[in-house]
Amino acid sequence: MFLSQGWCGIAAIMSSASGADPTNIFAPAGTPANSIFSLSMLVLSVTGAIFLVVTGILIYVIVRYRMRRNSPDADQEPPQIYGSNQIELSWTVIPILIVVMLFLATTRVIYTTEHAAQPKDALQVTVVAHQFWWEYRYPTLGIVTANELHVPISDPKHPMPTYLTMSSADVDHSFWVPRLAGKMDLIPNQVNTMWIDPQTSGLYLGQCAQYCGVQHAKMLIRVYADTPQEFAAWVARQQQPAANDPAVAEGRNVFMHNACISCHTITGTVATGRFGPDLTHVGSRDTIASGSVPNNPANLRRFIQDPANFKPGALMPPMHLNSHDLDAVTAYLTSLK
Amino acid sequence: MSDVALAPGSTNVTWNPPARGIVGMVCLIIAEAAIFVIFIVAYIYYIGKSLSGPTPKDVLSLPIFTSICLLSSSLTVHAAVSALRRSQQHLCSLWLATTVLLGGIFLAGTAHEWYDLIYNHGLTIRTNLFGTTFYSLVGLHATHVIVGLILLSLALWFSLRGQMQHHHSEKLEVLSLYWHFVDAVWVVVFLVVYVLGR
Amino acid sequence: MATHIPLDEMHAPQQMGEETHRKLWLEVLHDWVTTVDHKKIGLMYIGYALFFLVVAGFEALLMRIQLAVPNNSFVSPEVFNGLFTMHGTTMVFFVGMPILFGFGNYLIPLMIGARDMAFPRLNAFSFWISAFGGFLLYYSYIGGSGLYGAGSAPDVGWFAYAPLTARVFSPGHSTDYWTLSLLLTGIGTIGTALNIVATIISMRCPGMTMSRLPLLPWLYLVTSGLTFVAVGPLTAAQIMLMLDRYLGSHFFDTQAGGSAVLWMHFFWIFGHPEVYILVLPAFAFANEIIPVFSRKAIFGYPAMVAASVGIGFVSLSVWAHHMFTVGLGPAENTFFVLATMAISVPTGIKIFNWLATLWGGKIQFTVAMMFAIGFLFQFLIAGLTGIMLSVAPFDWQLGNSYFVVAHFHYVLVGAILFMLFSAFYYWYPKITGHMLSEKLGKWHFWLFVIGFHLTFDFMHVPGLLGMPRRIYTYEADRGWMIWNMIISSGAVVQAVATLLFVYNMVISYFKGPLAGPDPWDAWTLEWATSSPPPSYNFAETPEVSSRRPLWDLKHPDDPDSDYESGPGHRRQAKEKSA
Amino acid sequence: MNSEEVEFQVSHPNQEHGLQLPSPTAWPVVLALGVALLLTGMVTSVMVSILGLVLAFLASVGWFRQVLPDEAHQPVEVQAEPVQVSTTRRLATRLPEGSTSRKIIPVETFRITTGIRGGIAGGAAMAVPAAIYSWVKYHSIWYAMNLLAAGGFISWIGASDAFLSEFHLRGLLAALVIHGLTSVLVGLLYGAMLPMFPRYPIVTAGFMAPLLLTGILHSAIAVVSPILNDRIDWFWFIASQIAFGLVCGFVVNLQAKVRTPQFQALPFSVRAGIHGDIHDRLHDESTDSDGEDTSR
Repeated sequence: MFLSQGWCGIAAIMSSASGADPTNIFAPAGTPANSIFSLSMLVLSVTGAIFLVVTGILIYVIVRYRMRRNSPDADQEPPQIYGSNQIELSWTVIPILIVVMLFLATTRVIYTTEHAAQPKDALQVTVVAHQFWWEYRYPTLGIVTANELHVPISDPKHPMPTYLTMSSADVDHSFWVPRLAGKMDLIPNQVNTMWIDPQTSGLYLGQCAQYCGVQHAKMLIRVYADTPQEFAAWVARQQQPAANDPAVAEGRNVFMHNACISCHTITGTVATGRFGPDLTHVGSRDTIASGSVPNNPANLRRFIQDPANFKPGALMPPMHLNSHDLDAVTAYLTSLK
Repeated sequence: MSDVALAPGSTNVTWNPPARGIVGMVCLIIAEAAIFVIFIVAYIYYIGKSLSGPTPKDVLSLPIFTSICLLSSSLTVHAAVSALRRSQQHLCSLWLATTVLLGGIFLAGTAHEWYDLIYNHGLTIRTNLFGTTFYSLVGLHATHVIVGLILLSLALWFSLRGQMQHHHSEKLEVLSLYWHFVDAVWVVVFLVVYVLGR
Repeated sequence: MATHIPLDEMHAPQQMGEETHRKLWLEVLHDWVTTVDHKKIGLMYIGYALFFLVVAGFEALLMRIQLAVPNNSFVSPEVFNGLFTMHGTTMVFFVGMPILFGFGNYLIPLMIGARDMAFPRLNAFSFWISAFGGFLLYYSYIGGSGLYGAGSAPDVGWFAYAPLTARVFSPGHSTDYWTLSLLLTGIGTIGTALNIVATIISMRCPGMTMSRLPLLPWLYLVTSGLTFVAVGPLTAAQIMLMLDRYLGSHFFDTQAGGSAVLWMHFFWIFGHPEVYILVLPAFAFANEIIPVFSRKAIFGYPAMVAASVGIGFVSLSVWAHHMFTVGLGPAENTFFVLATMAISVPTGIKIFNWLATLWGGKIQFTVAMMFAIGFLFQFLIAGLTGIMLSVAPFDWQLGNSYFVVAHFHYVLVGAILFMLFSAFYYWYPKITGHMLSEKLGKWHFWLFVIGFHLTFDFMHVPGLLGMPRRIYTYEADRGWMIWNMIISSGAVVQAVATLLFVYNMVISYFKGPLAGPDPWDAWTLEWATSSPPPSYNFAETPEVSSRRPLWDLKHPDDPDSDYESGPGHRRQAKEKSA
Repeated sequence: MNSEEVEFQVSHPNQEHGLQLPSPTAWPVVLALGVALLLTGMVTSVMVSILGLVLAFLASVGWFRQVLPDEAHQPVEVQAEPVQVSTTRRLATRLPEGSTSRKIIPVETFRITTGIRGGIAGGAAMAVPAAIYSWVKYHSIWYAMNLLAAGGFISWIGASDAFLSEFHLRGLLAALVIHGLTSVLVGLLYGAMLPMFPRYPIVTAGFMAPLLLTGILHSAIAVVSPILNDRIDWFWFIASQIAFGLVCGFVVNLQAKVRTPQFQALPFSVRAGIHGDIHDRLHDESTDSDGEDTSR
């Protein structure tokens, strides 16, 4: 029991790391996560060594010096020792030396991560956290999207990191995609920055890591690391104005004549609200409700009917649309590819 | 045999631990100081961060006279304690009365300042960050002055009735420690609010 | 059920003394309500803390049931958020602090040979105002919309980050309950801490210089000093929050230029020393219990005192290691990394000194000692995970994850609660006059160890797999389920073990063998009076000449005083040997 | 808030009519309730606050009248039943006291300054091979120093060899701090621990310890200081480590005269001072102890 400590657990996870666990901090896929990983291995081996030594001494002591009932001097007090300057000094100085070493290593990683020089062609993304969803704005590309962040992969030979400039519209949140980087808080009235550079394409998951209210648990993050071609295609699609398919004109009408427009934006229409996610290309996203359910007409319909179906406590109120209008709006939103 | 423990009645040890009243008051002062530090840090942190007026420069004037009154009351309360130590009850009453009077003048000065700020300058606790931090910090200090004045008035009352004896001088000293603390805090508050913050 | 036990226990000593005519129930109650006796107040603190321990433990169980499987809907998100807020707040303010102050109240005057605390009435006042604070917090379940929908229980987390606590984001009174009850206990806490410091400084019996003070009072001195330095900022921050919520000021109002980070600073200036406030008394118990059951004097007394004082001071400058992800900037982060790592040095000294105390001793494996050894082992691990978290980049990954939850529960349960159990087994005979059953105690120990390790060892893992804390549910595809299942099952085992402990306390009170004044053959003054001690503690004020006065009495031919510092004593020793 | 009670307890412990203890009082609990209700009113209704205020006021007056002008006490009967303090455990040999109170072993151990002196001497000695290496390889004695300093300067991570060969004041200061601190610490450690390894101090200090340290550093250096890792020459590194160990060990060894034959015969834990059970092993040798062994 005693020995089944975290160390064994850690070893177990690390061996099964790569595929199974999408948010494993020991399966880094970007530079910041990588440098944290190698630092953490140093820390783990230092603490592991200390653990083994001290536990070894503890076990030796309690076995060797246990009271033996049948020994001839069982009723005798052991010799009284009050202390020893030399040994106490030793176990003061050794920890100090270890601390100095760890401190130097830590300082270096702090500075190389927080003070990294920014390449000129780095992609800039502004992240605004809301209760309980993420707004991503690409100021240089003129794109606004929500909950699903697309970034290009970064080849170590031609680094193409993405710099996130982060703030919050309401309360504190925290952006955490464990395989890409450590977390960074998003705080109202304060601007923080961090950077990520995924090196293989794919989907990286994460979620809000600072308690932000009722729906904190469902404030999920999806980062899509695209190849340069995929990313260019995605950018081109997102830069299009909102689709205007006559087949769904009825749903469009319902949308524009309800309270939807006071919270949501669809470019090129009267909907210019800012409280909720931008819906210009909502149909192109894989998920809705900040990543908690797949984006298909059935889910979308249930969500519009009452967001509490998927996210109890979400700030969007139930819209009280009749069944026909629901279908129409769902069709309209699905068409916004 | 003198080193055997628990020996009753072996009174060759001189044993004078510090008086508990003094120790308790010092502890209380440390705790109160921690509270004040937080309010002062908040004040300094928010200097110049208000999004709208009025600013300290517009509305604050130096309360020199009332500050002198408050600071000199530290001397008078000290005089009261030493009078009681010498068993001069009447002198003690006189000094206590002076202290209460000086403290009262300070409090009246603060009240007048607040009245002026609220009604003539429209600065309330909700106006801006300056109002928020100013009223809370100065108000916290004024609350301590009020508590001190109540206790000093009680002491004065007992003193006038002749119930304050020589053996109460330690209690009065404990009270005077509190009053000295309130004065010392004012020095800091004065520097932060009226000098640094203006 | 379990909650009545402490009360029974508390009434008991009174009935013992009054064998001739049994007092009416109301009279007994009157005695307890009006008492200024440090022992009764200490027991009330302990009883009250045990009551809330059961309550908050129950809340933890509910949370673990909810988290056992992904996408569970056992409780609603609102209720879950209330549960973790109340669990944290209760455990820190209404279990941890009171139970430690309870032991302090009971033991310190006995250990320093005093009749009572320095300010007995203030002592009673401090207890009652803390107690009312706890009741006010739980009244929130009835206030607001009533029990249905969980009333208006606070749901902002125990560190209540601004601006989630602002009126805009937290309408109603839920946050007010939190603030007001913390203000009330804050007053009580400062009062008791002040009382303990004044008692230790001013009420020591003759001969007990600071260098002869037993380590328990010494550590309580540090912890109490830390208390009023740390609780002051908390009180100040609460006042500001009240001003914001009631008078519309803008301390933490980000819309008006206020700062959310300022609250974090203020809270953690309190919050981190608070951890040491809670853990130092656990060290204090270890410092008394480990030597007695090793049959040796504590190893390196001066180093232990220095390390404790050092921890006290350094702990005041480490608070922002809770804020590595806030964006303080590299220089600030570096400073707090260094300060935090520095604290591991005195902590290491303590662990090594305890090991050296065991070394060469004759270790008796009483239940108290088993819990103390469990404490040593678990505190070591808690310290090592603490070092991992102090490495800021590692913390960017681990912070606010379940790894952190596992780490601080390792401190709070693995170290502090284990040492508290140890203290119960050690001092229960003194308090009641009866021994606790060792057999039941061993069952309790092993069950609790198994439950503890099931829960908190495996709780590190989901943190490493990216599971943030304070989420009411989680996605099925993250690979967290198996770990959460194990964690939840361990929680049940712990609950069973705790019930066994409560049962042991009840049954032993009635059936346990009589303890006598000194069942452990111990060395500090509390064992020099009868069990339970009379209201006046000592008929005659004792006088001491070493750190272990009872050792000197038991071995007059070889007293400790010959071996402790002080020129006078050394001279005496030389004369004696000459 | 007076000291009467304290003086009373100390100077008159034995009273005919028992002892005086503070009398029970309800005012603290009433005051606490009053204050609690006062605040509770903020979340319930104003009437609760008013009730709380009244209670608090009454209780303050009541409390005040109890302690002023003099505190209320009540006598308590003393049950004269003296508590026996005794033990059945016998005494073991205690190690005799040395010249200072915490000295256990009857030998001279080091003084703290010894270790510091050794550390400084060793640190100076260590700089010599480092400078030679720099001169041989880069024709500049500053190279090794700057390399060490780069561990503390993040901006130097990509620095070139030419840059590292120049003299930089910042580099000198950083290297001095890092090198000085670690040298003194390791020196202290030598001072404390060499007496525990009395048999071959020079071998231990001069070769074993440096090799051990190099091994640890070798595995950790990539994370601690990548720039050092890229350029380090392990042969010269070990050379300078051994220079440190030999000089520091020598200096410490000069001053700590602990290697009496009797001391060398002691087991490690006794030499370290954490164990006192020398009786089993040394009972034939007269150790001049003042506590007699009662077990035989």
